[in-house]
Amino acid sequence: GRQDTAPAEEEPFKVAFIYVGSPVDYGWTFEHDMARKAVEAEFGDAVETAYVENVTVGDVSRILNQFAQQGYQIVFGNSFGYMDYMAEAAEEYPDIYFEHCSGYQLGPNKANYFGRMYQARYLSGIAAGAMTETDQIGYVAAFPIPEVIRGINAFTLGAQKVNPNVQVRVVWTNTWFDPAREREAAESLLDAGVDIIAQHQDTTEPQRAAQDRGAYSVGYHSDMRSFVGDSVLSSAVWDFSNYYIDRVRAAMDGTWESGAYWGNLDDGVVGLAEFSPLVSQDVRDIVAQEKEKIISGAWDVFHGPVRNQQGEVLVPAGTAMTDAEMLGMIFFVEGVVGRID
Amino acid sequence: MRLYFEKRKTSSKIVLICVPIISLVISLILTGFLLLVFGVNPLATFSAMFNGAFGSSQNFAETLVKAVPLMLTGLGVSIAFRLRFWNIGAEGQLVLGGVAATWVALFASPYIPAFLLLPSVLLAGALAGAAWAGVPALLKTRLQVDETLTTLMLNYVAILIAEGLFYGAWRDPGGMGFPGTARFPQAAWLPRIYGRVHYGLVFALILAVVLWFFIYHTKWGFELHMIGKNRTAANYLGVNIKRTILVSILISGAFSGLAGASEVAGLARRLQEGLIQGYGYTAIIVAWMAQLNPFASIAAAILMAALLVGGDQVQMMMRLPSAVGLVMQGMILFPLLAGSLFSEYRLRISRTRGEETP
Amino acid sequence: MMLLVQSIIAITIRAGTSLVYATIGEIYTERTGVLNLGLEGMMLMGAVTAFAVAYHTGSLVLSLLVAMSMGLVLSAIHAFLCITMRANQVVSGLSITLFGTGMASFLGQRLGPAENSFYLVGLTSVRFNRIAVPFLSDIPILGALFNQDIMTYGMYILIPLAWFYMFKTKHGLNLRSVGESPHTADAMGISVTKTRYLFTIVGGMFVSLGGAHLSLSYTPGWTENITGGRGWIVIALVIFSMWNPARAIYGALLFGGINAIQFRLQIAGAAIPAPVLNMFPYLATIAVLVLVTWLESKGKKRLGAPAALAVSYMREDK
Amino acid sequence: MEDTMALQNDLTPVVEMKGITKHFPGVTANNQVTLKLYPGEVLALLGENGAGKSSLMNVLVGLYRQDEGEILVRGTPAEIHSPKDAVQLGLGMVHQNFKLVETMTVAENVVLGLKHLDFIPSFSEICRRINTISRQYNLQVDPRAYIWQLGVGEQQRVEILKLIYRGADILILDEPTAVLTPQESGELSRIIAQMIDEGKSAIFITHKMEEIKRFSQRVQVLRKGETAAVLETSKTTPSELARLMVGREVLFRLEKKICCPGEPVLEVKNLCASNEAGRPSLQDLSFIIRAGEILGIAGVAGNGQRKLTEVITGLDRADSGKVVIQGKDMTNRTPLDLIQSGVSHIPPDRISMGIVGDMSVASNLVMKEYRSEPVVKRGIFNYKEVAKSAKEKIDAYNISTPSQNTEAKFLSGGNIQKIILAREIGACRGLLIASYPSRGLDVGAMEAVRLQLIDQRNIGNAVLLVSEDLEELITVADRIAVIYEGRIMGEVPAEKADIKIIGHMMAGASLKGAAQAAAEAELGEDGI
Ligand SMILES: Nc1ncnc2c1ncn2[C@@H]1O[C@H](COP(=O)(O)OP(=O)(O)OP(=O)(O)O)[C@@H](O)[C@H]1O
Ligand SMILES: Nc1ncnc2c1ncn2[C@@H]1O[C@H](COP(=O)(O)OP(=O)(O)OP(=O)(O)O)[C@@H](O)[C@H]1O
Ligand SMILES: [Mg+2]
Ligand SMILES: [Mg+2]
Repeated sequence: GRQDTAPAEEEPFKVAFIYVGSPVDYGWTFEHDMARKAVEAEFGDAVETAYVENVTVGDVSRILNQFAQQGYQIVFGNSFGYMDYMAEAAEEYPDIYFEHCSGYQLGPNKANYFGRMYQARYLSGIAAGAMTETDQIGYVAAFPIPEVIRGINAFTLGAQKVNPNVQVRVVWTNTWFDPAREREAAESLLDAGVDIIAQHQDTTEPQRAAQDRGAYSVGYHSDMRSFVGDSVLSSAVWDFSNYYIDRVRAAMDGTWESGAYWGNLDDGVVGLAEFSPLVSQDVRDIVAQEKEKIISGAWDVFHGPVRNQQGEVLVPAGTAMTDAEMLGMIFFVEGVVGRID
Repeated sequence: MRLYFEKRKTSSKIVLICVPIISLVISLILTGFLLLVFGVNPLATFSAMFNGAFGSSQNFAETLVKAVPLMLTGLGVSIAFRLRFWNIGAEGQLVLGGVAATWVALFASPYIPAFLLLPSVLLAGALAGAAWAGVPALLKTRLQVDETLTTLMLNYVAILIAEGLFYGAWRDPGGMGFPGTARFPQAAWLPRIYGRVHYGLVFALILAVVLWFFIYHTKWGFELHMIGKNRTAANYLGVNIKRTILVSILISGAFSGLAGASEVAGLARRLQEGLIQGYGYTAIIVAWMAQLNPFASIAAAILMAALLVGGDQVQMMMRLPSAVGLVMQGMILFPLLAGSLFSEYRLRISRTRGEETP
Repeated sequence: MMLLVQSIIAITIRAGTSLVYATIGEIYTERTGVLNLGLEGMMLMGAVTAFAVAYHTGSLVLSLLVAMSMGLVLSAIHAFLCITMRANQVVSGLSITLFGTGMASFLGQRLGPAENSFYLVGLTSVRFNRIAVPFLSDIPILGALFNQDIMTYGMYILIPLAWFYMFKTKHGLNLRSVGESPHTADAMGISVTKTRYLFTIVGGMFVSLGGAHLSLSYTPGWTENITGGRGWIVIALVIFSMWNPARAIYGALLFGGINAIQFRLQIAGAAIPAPVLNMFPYLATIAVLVLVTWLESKGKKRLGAPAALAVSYMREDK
Repeated sequence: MEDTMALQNDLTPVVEMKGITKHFPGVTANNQVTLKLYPGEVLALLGENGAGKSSLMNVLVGLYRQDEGEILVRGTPAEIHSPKDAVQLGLGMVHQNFKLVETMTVAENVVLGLKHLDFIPSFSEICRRINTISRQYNLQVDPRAYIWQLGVGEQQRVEILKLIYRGADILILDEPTAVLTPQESGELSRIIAQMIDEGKSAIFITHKMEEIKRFSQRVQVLRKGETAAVLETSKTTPSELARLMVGREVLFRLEKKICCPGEPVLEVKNLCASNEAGRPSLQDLSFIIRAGEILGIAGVAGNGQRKLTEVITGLDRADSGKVVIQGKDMTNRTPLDLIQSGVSHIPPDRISMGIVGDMSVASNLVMKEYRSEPVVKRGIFNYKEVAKSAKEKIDAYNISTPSQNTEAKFLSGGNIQKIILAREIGACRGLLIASYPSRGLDVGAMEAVRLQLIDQRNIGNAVLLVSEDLEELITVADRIAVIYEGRIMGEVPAEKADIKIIGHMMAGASLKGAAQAAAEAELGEDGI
């Protein structure tokens, strides 16, 4: 348990992170670690942070226990699989705050948070749709789960916004992290005639493969343009800094409250990285316009009409998908070429 | 003067105990130097490690949790290795055991009375592990197909099957589409003894005793020795080699399958990513450290688990990347490997003829 | 269609290059009777150091040399443990893999430039680029073989050379005898220890070269686990090639090619679920091995496994 | 003991080993052994199993390092650290257990490790040279054949070819005749004589008295690792040598009761079988053995003996024909079925088949009994019974071992053979098959083995004795059948057997033809 008696000025507030990947993956965990660093920068000596990387679900309980024993006061976990274990720990350690990314379970001292990445995906799709010359865009995707599918659909809708003929071709790699396979998948798509590569993976390899072949790409997770080059038109990026800083501050102040948080473009949890100079001003304008529309709350990506691959209208015009429907999305919208098995 | 190794005629108990201890000390010294090079305090690191693994009853319980699958797979692998059947497929057998257990727990449960559900779950796991090991065993005994390759390849296939299921067909309908199956019904949970330590530990201990008895006190064990040490002679002496190998490898696979079943039923209570952790490979190290002895396998599994668990503590306390844990595991094994020579040989010093002739 | 075939060939060869280097290295090691399961670790160390050197010096030659020296050091540890200390070769190899994997990942976080907080991840450096051979690369379909990087061209030369050295030269004869019957080799005046050390180390250097090809050409740059388990695949490929360097190419093509094909099948809309397609290379390897074993047993031929593989040798042992 | 030969006193020995001591854990293989080999002579080295003959020679060729003592080659001290050094000094050895790489061809084996071999050896050239040597010395081998395709006799020839090809001029032959037919060992003595004429010298290890006479000028006897005597061959007798070797008088003739055969125990009817390559190795082979008699099978190794015993014991399969044991058809049954029907088998290859070297002596002794009480009760071992049974056998067969728990591989060849004998005879219930049971054994051990076989006959078991040692067949067997290329060439009663006639049958002559040839050869031999 936590030592409530210790004077706050001397004892730093201890913040723990459990990462599913490595902070140097330049993908999902990297973004969380950037946010951790932002917390350190914000509070200086007043906080102390620690993380354990590459944590598989079987080890979560133990690591939570170890953190608890060492007096950590708030724990962030960045994988869906951690949910049950964080919930158990939350009951066992009522004095510690638990923040779980991407789940849905809640408790008095356990909150969850995530981001509406599909909004950023939609915007990045616009850039891709405008830039493709073959009207074929490739999408290297890890596993057919709703989170990935939602991204593909949003991206496709964005591309269609500016280019109604566009097709998005999907290849499943069945791995989150394997540079060579990701490259091979991207190359296969390029051979099939796509001229832009998008992805939902944990490395920058699809982007590099595209660049090697003189094709454009759209990044994900972090601003991949800084690693790969201007062939990356833009990237749909995460930024948890503000959320983490807010939550740590709340925990320190004692104003922390449980809740489910789904950050959006407005909060900056999701966003679009800077454009490559190759992207024309027209495109940037459209993106800006669409971003405004979403931020204003007047419209969101999955507002009707949304058609599936067979052309059936799943979301009639004038209605919107609920959050629950979006979270369970397992169909492709019209314009996606690929299968969900 | 000449230094040379000479084979021991009888094994010395003192040496058997001292060599690993001395090797371990050397390991710690070497690892310490490496840590100094990395710029961290070795003593603090070691104490963090030790504390993480054994520091409290809770920590020790967690070490045991990690050790259980290593015990079971280690025991299983040791059976195969006794026969010089290089089963490096414990990983796949474990994973498939978990898959089968999940199938029973989630999809066959309506047809099974509650009190029989848990036994069925565990049995299904063991059977699936056995079946998965049976394929290479059959290929080996019928067609002489190299088992190293087949067991290794089947690991990948098993993992892909499991992933295909928990990412796809078996995904929890109530799980917002995230990977992983639904939770098992409570009747399929493997009860826990202390903390998260589940009854898999008891199985491992009982099986170690049973296995020890079988290996050293039964006909089957005797034949295992004969086949493992001279196959031609065993054949000539009337041992049914193919059948013994097949049966033994099925049992070997069943141990790993049971490990998988008890992991899903005892810890996660659902099938998800965490089952795939490379236990099958660590099991080989465990079996070797134990010199294929069942009791020593239990101890070796705890030691390896302590290294894994302690490694996380080191990350936390010393702010080192998880890679350092791997490096330390390697560093600890090197001197142990080198030291293994001394249990069979002794270092002798003799004067050569060169010095004797005037 | 022709373009499709050509591109499949191109990517297959490229994907296969690192596998071929490592497979040939391991074949040499195993032919002398030493089993080295440390490939994954050695490939990773080769990949990370090759990239670090390329990044800091811009010299590809130097980076290959450094990568090879990593293979040298790790396989020398393995050789010392297995040959001199007669340790269990399987466990020694696993330890090398643990150590090498950890060390590579650690170095990847320490060898980078200060601007990138000493990380190597996310950087780009000089790399092997594809060089089209004039005329040859214009041949339809087979032209794909002649638009590759230097290491791949090196592979074309390496395969016949490695085969020739092993089966046609006196050193090849001697090294094979060491793996088949160390007692005989020793009695015939061949130093078992020296031969095993030499080819364990040389083999290790080739394995690391395979790793270097990943970070300098195939997936240029450093990412943790860049090998994605290729070290283990190589173990399988060695068996698959029946310890014959000339056959190393088949396994490499199978593994390199099947991914290329399965992704294209997905794109073409094949009605096979992706996980099943992904299992294909593994199942195909088993199937081919079963077939080859069966054929060889029909033909009463001896299989290629060195008789003394993973058995340590001591002269005065009975 | 030193310098028994005044004649050679002024000559420098080509090899001089001084005060060689070699310890192994638990045994001293050689203790202060001195040995001199003079140019142009053949020195026979004689001694019981485990006397330290092979160890001494292994020290000489650099395979073992002596703990004490020095070696001079051609008068200069030689540092022989490895076989390589030995090869350079012109030392060449044919080892007791052949040093051949099975998966390589004869030619490859012959040039293996040669220092002056071309970087890219031309095997057509090498084969030509091998063929030349083959003709010169009358050593027939196909240089392109793989070793695994060859019989033991042929492998022996390859070993000798190796020595000649590599130009060794100090030859060490460790029991080279153990696997040869009388004709072949005659050939060998001719080859050795030819090489000695060319100025080479040789050390020849054997257990056979008559070979010592035939091959050597001097003989050195080792006993328990020490030199018992160095004698001139012409001035000694077999019985003196035997006494020196064993330390007591030895019987050479075996007392044998008259044979009174009973019911047929083993009936082999029209047996056919083929080898790995599909060629016939047993052709329409038939014979009967009755209770209380010993049938000897004579023949050159590689003529189907191994196949025959393996088919009978279930280790191999027959293509057609029948094996009937005690009235029951046991064709192509499993080894276990045959064990259970009372068949015991002393295999030809004691180390790789007869024992499990890594298990204890006691375990090896009960490997036939562990399926039944009292050693095993309801599948569970009774270690007390194991120890008891083992102790009985160790005592009964006089097996010399440090303890029951010593791993069997540490015992000498003779004692390993005794373990097998003890186990197999203990389990014998009707038929005992013995393949080369005394091969490579010293006189004492050999006698013990033969007596045991006769004993089995006397108590009413049928014995099938496969041997190349005609002396043994004649003294032990009741009837002798000769096998050639998988066929029985003829059968003679032992008491009427003539070594020369059998020798010719072993080379493929029919009974009649052999008798003729033997008569002619008699004339020819007188001429030498
Ligand atoms: N089940 C058994 N029944 C009878 N004898 C046995 C049995 N198991 C082992 N032995 C014998 O007892 C001796 C000691 O057994 P032990 O298993 O310790 O030998 P070991 O060589 O150390 O075997 P391992 O290394 O495989 O454990 C061995 O030589 C063996 O022959
Ligand atoms: N490599 C070895 N390790 C342990 N002991 C050995 C070794 N070689 C020989 N010995 C032992 O040394 C002694 C002498 O053995 P050696 O082989 O020299 O006898 P030998 O006279 O050649 O007998 P044989 O006629 O059976 O061949 C034996 O007790 C044997 O067990
Ligand atoms: Mg032991
Ligand atoms: Mg000998």
